[in-house]
Amino acid sequence: MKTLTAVTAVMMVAALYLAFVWVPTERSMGIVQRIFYFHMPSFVVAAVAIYVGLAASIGYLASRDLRFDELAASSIEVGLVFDTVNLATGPLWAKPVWGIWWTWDPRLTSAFVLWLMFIGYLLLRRGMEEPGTRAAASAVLTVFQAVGAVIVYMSNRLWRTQHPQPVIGGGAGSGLDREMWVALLGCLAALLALYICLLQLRRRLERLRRETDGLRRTLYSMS
Amino acid sequence: MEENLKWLWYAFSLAWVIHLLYVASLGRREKKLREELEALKAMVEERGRKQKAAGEAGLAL
Amino acid sequence: MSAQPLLCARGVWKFFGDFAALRDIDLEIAPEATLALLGRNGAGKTTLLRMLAALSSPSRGSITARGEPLRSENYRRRIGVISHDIWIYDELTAQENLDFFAGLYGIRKAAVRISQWLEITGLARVRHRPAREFSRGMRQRLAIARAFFHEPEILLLDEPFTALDDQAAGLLRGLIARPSGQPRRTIVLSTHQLQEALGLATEVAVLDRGRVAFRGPNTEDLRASPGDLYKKFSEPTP
Amino acid sequence: MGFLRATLAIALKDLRIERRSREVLNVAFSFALVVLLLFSFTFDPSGEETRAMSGGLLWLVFSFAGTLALNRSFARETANQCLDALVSAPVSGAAVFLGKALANALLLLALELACLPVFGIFYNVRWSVSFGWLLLVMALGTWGFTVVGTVFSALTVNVALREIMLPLLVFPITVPALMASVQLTTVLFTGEPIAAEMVWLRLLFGFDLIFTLLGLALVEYVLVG
Repeated sequence: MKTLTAVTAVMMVAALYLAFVWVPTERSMGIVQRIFYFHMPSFVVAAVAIYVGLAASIGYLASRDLRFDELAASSIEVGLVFDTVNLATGPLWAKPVWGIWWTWDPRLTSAFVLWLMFIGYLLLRRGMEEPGTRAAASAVLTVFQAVGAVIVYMSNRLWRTQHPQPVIGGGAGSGLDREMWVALLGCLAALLALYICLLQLRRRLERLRRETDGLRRTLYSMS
Repeated sequence: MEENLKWLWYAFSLAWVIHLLYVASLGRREKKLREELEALKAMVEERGRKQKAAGEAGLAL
Repeated sequence: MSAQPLLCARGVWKFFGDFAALRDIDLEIAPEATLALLGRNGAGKTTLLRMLAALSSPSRGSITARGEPLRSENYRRRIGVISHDIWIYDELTAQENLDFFAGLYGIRKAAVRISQWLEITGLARVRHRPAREFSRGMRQRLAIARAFFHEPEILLLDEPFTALDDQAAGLLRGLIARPSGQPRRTIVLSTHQLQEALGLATEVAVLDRGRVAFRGPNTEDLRASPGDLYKKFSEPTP
Repeated sequence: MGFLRATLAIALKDLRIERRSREVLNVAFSFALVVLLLFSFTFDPSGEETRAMSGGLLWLVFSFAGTLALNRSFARETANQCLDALVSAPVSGAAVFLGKALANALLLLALELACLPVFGIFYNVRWSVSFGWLLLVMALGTWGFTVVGTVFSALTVNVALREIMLPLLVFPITVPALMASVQLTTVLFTGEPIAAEMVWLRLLFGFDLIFTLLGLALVEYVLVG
């Protein structure tokens, strides 16, 4: 855990250097374009977090081993944090460049729907007491949501192609220079390391919660 | 240019604030759970000792 | 045991999170036996009965009925359950409740059987009234009819007598005892009343904190000095 | 064969209980009227743009009223722990789920059909022009919404604050089905050719198929502890 934290810290510093010093400023959007280097990777990490959550959920349903549930819940909660960063930094980029905070473009809409799904998942878990039923219910929910997220994105694209909107970040992924790619991938690697760090912390918390819950049940059974 | 730098600064600090808040909340929740765990451990132990004592008394009778 | 066991639990554990409600249960139940599960509150009786009723599955180990898993529809067709709750729809009439369950159990010529059981439970007169209007005793008798009308081979009764009024309790006792000559059912019932268990059961098992603390036939010796048995589950084992 | 029989038995049972108690239809219909009233304040109901928004309005009413019905679906089974009776009976969890989804969908369709004329009168929408297509869209849209809602109703049956939790979970994931239904309904109301919108019908159909299959495959995990 200590080495992991140290490695993450070094990677974060390197990523900061890449994104703020090393990579040349983009010409048309100016310096604010540098938001991109942690805005976009945050979303990628959130997506990774969901699919880790999905895999762990399927693992739970197949094995009924609560360690999978631990991983799924942790990954999805950490994913929510990254998705929040993505959603919060988006408008701060859109405002100076396009003059608006938000537009219902397919990517933004999908990211927002995804965020609501994360919230729903965590609230459902909060509302349930018994670890086994909670794990089963949230695993099934995850499968539904992971499939749903894909369909949401597809349908949003369909919707917006019919209702033209100002295009946000249309060329963001397309016309990247080599240096930009390096900076982007560097930042992504750093954020992935951060994800793993946070995931470990969150799993420790979940294990602690399980232990507490078990002890409480033991106590009740003794009375 | 100056104007734009402001937005970059906002976005960057917001990202960090969100992460730091999350880590803080993890720490807080963990502390609370550890306290609860210690309390529960103590209670279970005490309950166990009482029951044991009661059991021995029962046998003596 | 001479007969091939009907129900067979092997190394069964049930966890609620980290808490083990059942620990390494090995239990065989012979056909036509009446097994009384004894134990204090929280000993795991209800957890075990819910598993036998196919409502939950073991976390570890296995329970089978003549080699079949308990979630098989064939097994579920052969069980009748009376739990703490009556499992009756208040908005439906007595007749409709039984009709509905007859549909689920795939019973042919259900009408005759349903009429029989409404007679037995004394509900024939009110068969077309919704269960909501029934008194507590009537609802319990309807629950008994629901548990019995498909002629289950195995009966699972969770604290059956605690909530019943006298009439319903008498009815249930009669049904459990069954006149000689008819094939006997296999019965598993949980209770925390020792005398009641010894009066009905052919076999006794005591659960203590999720473990089987005692298991044996209900013999003269046991009935003569039930105090030993009582100690096994009323007093904590260190 | 046993599967279909059990599915039907459960659907009929739910509909019969609803016919007795009217706990869903009365409340949901009144609620739909209230929502229709509230919408009249948000824009000019007589304006030309009403047509362009009509599909969206209608489906908002449907889905708000629909969550009321879905909430009751499994909550109805908790009264005397009847859900245990269903799980313990020799029927698969998938049959329980399908039967309940069927009952919910029929209930919602009835509600929607009752809302249509009222909607037509209040907002001056000609809904009967291509009624056949409209019925198809309503059936597909309602099924998509219901099938997800029924699984989630089972998920949240023992959750504190179930009534609030259910819409929170159902709405984000059913966005595609609602979007497609809104698009198709608007087109039908404005009298444009539906041929250009076939892609939405395909999306709706795909949505229904995928989530019906997922529900059938996964509901057993939810029901058996």
